[in-house]
Amino acid sequence: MTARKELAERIEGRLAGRSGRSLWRSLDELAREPAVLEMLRAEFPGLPDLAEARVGRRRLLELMGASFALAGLTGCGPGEAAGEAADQAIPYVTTPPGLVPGVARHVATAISRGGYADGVLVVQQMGRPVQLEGNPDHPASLGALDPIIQAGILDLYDPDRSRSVLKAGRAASTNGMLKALVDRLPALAANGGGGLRLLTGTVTSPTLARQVAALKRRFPAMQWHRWEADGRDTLRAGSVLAFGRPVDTLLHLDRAKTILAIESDFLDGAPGHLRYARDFARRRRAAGEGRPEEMSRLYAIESSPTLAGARADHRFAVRPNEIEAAVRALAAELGAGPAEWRRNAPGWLAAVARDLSASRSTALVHAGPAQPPAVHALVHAINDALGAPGQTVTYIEPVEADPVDHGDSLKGLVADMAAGRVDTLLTLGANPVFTAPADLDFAGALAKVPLSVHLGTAPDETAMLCTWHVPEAHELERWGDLRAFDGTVTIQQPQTRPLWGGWSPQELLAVLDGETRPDGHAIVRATWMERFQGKGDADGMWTDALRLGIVPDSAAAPLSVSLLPGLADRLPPPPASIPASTGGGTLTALFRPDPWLRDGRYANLGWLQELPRPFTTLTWDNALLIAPATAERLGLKNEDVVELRSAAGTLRAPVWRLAGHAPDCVTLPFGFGRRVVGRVGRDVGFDAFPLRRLDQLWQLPGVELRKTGETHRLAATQHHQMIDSPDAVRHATLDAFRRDPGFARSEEPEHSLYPPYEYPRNAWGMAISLDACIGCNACTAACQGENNIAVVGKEEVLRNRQMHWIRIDTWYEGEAAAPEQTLFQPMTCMHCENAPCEVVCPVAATMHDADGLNVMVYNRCVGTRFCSNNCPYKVRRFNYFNYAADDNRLPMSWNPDVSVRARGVMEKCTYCVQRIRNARIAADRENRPIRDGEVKTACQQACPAEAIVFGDLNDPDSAVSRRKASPLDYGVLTDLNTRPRTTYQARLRNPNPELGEA
Amino acid sequence: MNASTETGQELARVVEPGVTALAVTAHVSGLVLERRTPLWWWVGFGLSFGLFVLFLAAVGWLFIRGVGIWGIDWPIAWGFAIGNYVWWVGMASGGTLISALFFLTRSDWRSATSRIAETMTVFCVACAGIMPVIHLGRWWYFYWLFPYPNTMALWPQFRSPLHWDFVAILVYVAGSLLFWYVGLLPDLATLRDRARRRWQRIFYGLLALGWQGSSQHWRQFRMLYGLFAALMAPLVCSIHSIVGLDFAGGLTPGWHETQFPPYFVFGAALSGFAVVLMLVIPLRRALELTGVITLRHLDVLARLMLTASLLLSYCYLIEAFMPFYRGEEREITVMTSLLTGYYAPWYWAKIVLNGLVPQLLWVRPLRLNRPLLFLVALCVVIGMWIERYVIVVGSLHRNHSESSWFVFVPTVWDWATLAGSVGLFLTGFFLALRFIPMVSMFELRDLLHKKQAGGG
Amino acid sequence: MSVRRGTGHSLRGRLAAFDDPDAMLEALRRLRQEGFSQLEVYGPHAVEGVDELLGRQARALPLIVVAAGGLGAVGGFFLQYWGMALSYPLNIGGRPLNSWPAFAPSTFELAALAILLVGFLAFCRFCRLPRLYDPIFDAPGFERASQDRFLIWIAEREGRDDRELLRQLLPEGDGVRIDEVPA
Amino acid sequence: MPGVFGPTANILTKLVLYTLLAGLITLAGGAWFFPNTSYATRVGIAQPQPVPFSHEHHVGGLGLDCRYCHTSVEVSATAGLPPTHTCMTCHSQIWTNAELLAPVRQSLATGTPIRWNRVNALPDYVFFNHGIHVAKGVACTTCHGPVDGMPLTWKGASLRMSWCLDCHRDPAPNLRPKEAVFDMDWKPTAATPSGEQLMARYHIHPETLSDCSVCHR
Repeated sequence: MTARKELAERIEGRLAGRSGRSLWRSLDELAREPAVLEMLRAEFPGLPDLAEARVGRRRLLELMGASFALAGLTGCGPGEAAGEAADQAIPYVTTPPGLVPGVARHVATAISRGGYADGVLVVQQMGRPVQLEGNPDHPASLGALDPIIQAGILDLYDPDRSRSVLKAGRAASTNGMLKALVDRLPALAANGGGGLRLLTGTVTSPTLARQVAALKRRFPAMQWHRWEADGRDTLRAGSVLAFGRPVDTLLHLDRAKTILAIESDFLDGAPGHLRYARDFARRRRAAGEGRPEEMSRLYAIESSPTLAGARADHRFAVRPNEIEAAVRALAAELGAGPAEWRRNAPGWLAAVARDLSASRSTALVHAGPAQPPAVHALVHAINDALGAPGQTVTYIEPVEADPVDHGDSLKGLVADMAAGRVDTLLTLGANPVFTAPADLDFAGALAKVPLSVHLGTAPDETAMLCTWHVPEAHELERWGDLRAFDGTVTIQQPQTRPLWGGWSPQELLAVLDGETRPDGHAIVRATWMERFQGKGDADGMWTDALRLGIVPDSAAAPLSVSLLPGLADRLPPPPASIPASTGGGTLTALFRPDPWLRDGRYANLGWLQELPRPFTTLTWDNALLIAPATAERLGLKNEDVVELRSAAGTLRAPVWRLAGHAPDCVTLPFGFGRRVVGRVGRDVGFDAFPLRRLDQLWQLPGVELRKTGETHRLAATQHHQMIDSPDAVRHATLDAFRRDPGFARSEEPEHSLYPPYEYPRNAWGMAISLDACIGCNACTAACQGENNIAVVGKEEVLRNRQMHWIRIDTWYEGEAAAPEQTLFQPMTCMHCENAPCEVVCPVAATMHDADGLNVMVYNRCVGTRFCSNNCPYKVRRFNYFNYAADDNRLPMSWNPDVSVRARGVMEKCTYCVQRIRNARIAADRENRPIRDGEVKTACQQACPAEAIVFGDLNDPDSAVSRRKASPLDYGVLTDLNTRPRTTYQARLRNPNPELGEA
Repeated sequence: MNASTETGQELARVVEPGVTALAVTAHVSGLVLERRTPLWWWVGFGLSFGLFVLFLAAVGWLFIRGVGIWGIDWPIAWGFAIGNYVWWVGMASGGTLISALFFLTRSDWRSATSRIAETMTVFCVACAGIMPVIHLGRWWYFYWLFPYPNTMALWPQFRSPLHWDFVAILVYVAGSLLFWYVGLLPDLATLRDRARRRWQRIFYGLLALGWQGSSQHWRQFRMLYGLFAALMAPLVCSIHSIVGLDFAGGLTPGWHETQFPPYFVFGAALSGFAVVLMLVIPLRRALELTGVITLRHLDVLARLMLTASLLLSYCYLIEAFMPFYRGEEREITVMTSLLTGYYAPWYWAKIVLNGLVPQLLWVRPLRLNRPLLFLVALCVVIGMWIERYVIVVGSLHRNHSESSWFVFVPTVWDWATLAGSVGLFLTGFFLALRFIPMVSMFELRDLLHKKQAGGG
Repeated sequence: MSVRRGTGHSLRGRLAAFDDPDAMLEALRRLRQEGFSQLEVYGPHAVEGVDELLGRQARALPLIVVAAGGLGAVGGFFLQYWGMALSYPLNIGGRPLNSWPAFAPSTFELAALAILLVGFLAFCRFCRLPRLYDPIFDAPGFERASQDRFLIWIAEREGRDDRELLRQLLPEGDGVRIDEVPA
Repeated sequence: MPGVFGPTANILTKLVLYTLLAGLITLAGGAWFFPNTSYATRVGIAQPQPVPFSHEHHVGGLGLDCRYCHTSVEVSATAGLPPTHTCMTCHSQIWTNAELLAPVRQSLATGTPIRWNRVNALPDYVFFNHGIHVAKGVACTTCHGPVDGMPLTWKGASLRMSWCLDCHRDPAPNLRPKEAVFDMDWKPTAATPSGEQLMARYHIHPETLSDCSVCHR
């Protein structure tokens, strides 16, 4: 596609610094020139001293205390774990108030995902953030976190972040940028801001909205455009179709008995998905906890597999265009649409409809953002017919500020830019050059804008092509405010001084108001003082809001909306079964965001790149996902590189056969193939955006695949999946469970030659409920953050050397085309009481402690790897290279409570022993036992579904003991007499008898 | 018929007629003292040394980068290093068995071959000893396996089969060295006394420690040698049993086998005899030892190899049969994947090379056909390496946890280490050829004397 | 002064050389009958019967070796027991602190090690090795003792001149010659 | 033909053998004793400091409490080094222009911290917690030695694993009543409870204290 190629060339042109290699190289070299260095120093007091020597982790802690400037962004990880010689101790000059060296502090704030807030607690060590935990008081997180938010800490310390203002891709001075903007103001004022445009992603920030409103008063003609590549336009449009006005829909899965998920993302990605996951999981666990009648039933219709689909009791993999037909038919069945829609309805539909209507007002239907507005409108109609509103769904005013259709909005902007009607463009956070639909050729239009300023945390494609790039302060470095899926507001407070200076969007906007040194704190505070006025003690409310991490009762009020009549006529005509082949091909391409990189903005985060994708377990790559049957037909194997041809253009991509994918369509995950990105995200995967068109954002019909004969190695972390229920994963239907509650139990060899050890104090144990687990990988990410687990890179993953301590094993039941069910099993160290690994270690580097933990002493390990061989669960990980040192992250970003492992050392899950020990110390200081729930492992804390429970087995009332009392409780491979401390609760399915044991 | 009776007599002779004590002494010590270093030695040594340099390179890079340069992965955390170790230590057994076991059985054919065999053992053990050390992720801490008082107040974990192994290999190194050296003393004295060049007289004089051959010396010598032989025979069995326990001690399906100790002893014996044959066949010509290393020796060694192969084949049968007999699901998985899966070619190669090829040796003419015999021995040596490779890797790649099943793909560094270790062995052996008498002269003198006494 | 067994040559004597071990044995027998007590035999290999004639045995070595083995075994086991059960008792995979079956292999190996080392040292002690110099080495033709000759050394008896007697006992010629050994 | 070696050879051999033996013994002995030499442990060797701060003067002389400077010792893993500010609380009043204190004043002025040379360093893989030790009646001087007698601070103990274990296995002898933890010259009297009593009072269970996970994570 010429426009793209041209764009690529232009970016390359900009990148072609003195080194001609990459932006970073050129910047570093620039930075070494004294003159530039001086200039940059003047600009950024925080700029690292490039001569700083390498510093170890613990030393860094003290250095950190001194000041960030001293921290020395030495870009190198810790070396051999031995302490450095001739080391120094560096105290503060004046201790910051409330800071106790060596004691962690938790500070509440929020991090945005697609514009929506997730409440977090930032763990602070020596005045620097070291970790993110969910804020239990926040409605959207309830203490859990998804991998993306957790990676925020890595994002903060990303050494590839934008460090200075860029002019045309070269380091420049902030003053220059300010001057350029300010000089423009008079002209803008003259024509009422005619040429002034603002481009952002989804914005929920009340402050930002207030500022824009103010600006609009000053520059009436200015316009505010929005573009979110994986946005929720379709839902908005759907609600407009149904109700004549945009509304947001909140789901109440805790009240839902029968659920229909139409390629729904309520478990993976929808605003509030963490909350939804918890509510959903609670009802799924009900049966195991003795309340079988409460167990919900989930149907799923989808083309591209979703986590919801994986958890469905009945999952129907259908072609994309069949979905709308099915939904129409369902609407008809439930009297929410004309009878003729019922024609050529799939066989199972009637049963589903009956089941739904049977559980009126506890039924719930939800569709994902990839579905056309019509489907969403119909979903509203169906929910209405089922009496869901007020029961299982509530409608609220859209949380997004001033909601518009992003597509139209962007289209309008590009049109004006191309027509030269735009002279000043401020892009806040967004990266349209990479994410905008290809047919718009945003880059081309951008070239016609005389003054374009881009604000971003990292220099990206847009930054390169704008006249100015301004480094954006990370959300943990700045003041701001955000709203959650339900409207609850969180005021973001900075957790540290900006590492490299950096501006917040609010501050940059203020510049248009003539302020040259705006103060983010003042701006945000102004908003809230204004709102708190008249509600009493404004300052008190402000501080409360900061402390709690939410503005009390700021959630949006339920909205009563009613369906407009005649929906059937207003609906756009359903897509022809197979559109008159536009590209000659008969396949349909589905555009879906990569679960971790989303629209590509997280491409430089090693944790996310290496975190296995659900189902495929792929890392460091995206692949063209295709149903095994279809692949068979086309003669495609995994890792075959195919050329995909369509009217929208062609692209090359490696193939991955995905069980449960609908036939005759392929999924193209976008977010990969970034051009301008840091060291981690460079040259990873293929870019699917070039095929994405404004009118075909989510699916592209008429696609054909041509085998190129080449192959591209894909780094998956699990190589054997399809298997008929390995003994490790146990499951049954609800009825089977009723008949034989103990079906999962396996008899353990009671006799042992050895006298048993006593664990009088605590006996730590873990229970993992397969019934709750939704396979979201939050635990894996949390563990990686908490335990300093290094990222190893694609080459090493190809050798199967990934380091994750807890992995999600994925199993399919049934045949590949339409697996009857997908089973997820988090696997980690079982802390066997008769641990096979310990006996074979020749140096006693791994043994049991008094609480029955299987302890791994890294500094004693010589690396015989016998323990790994002898571990039946294969949960031990080995540092084949000095991964920690090679990891591209700042020393200060490691967790100081955990040793960073050296080369040649074995490591594994420790039940977060550092947390246990800290709790033990706290308890001992007060001469009391550790309370139940006082120790939470990182994985348990992050799990939105409460699948993981950890605690003391000696205490019969502890949560974990109660879990293990469930009849579903079983241990894996107990026939080896390993006596694992971690046990599982079997998965139950609740199929509809009418549809049989599907 | 004439010919066959002749071979019959030939096969009865451990020493060709007309060979005298002085002649043997003169010839053997001449090889070391007077003879100009022959071309074949220079060529052989050059090649071996080249390989040895490769070994240094491979290990050097390993020390710089870490064991990640090998193909080992997860779950297959053990690879070539361990396979090589078992292979080398197995071949080492050959020397000890021949010179210790058959000393106890008073087999007269042992005398001429024992020296070659023991020398082989010494250098094989050296190669074997290095492998477990470089196998470690942090090799520079290998001394933590020694039980010595330290500031950490820590001890090794004596329960670990690996630690048994560590102790065993340690003792075996000491044992084979001492056994070899003690056996050398009288011959070193002979060299000392026959040497003409000053450095030779001093060199061998020092090594001989002042051996006089007095009745007192001989008496103590024979006593000690007897005791050592009586110790080395069980010792060599114990070390291979322990190597077997390295695997049997683990609960990986395919390793957890009660039969492994004898299994590994038989395997060791097989490769041991094979490698002795591979050395003896060329050497008896190259060193003109046909007079004392006769067809009888080759025949005996060949038959020993056949016997060992039969014993091992029996173990193979049991190994394949047991899982199905027990009906233990996971073991069946491993076995079937070995029989038909990714590693099937290796598995069958081991069956053919170690089990079937040696069966040729049932036929006497084939036994006496030196080139063929050499080839058979070569097959066995290769086959035994493959066996260890299959045991180490094949079992791990079908472990208890299906989700972690993966395969092992060796890297160039794996192969370099293997080839290099062969270089290390040959370099040492060639040096020994040059400076050590390759036949036990005093034993032959003894033998010849007895033969005369016995009117042979 | 007396003869130190196996080596002693601090006193004068004579050295009779034989090509054939049997002749040597014969001569030795005669010497014994004539009451020669201070005798020593050198040869390129051990000859049956010599020890009997000289009335010597190697009893000590086996006893020492067995003792060493015993001590090695006991010490070896105690070392393991000490480390695992007494010095730093750790719960290793729920195994008993005193996992004696697991200590057995190393115990055996350590016993073997003790035997090897002690055995070798004891051997050196009895043979008084290393002993690079000994006057006997200077005896003419002694180098043949390590190749093909068998020598009998006859100590000179105090105040007696055995030259005649020896000439009768060991007639020179046919592989027999007698040399004076310098003190 | 005469023998290879002369009579001296035997003496030389003996000499060589005995030297080897002696060497071996010295080596072993050295390996045994060296780790406990103050050269290896640095115990008792005063560290030079940018500012020659004297505990002898401040603690022994003026009788400052440890916690005046090491504020977080009771609640945190680290005892905490005093910020420049702490020094200046007094030294803005007294010795205001002493040459010795120039670095301190400069530090406050420029906001660049003082870089002290570390006296007690633990490797990164050892996680020590001051708070719990103080809470259980382990006195400062038990590990840091008679600090009130140190003109320049030195290491009070080897801080070796074996040294830690000695106390973790048998804490009783090293315990004193909490109240006396910061007391520099505390002597047990007839009234002071025995170590065993203190262990009971503070719920100290030695059997759990030699777990590896107590210090290594």
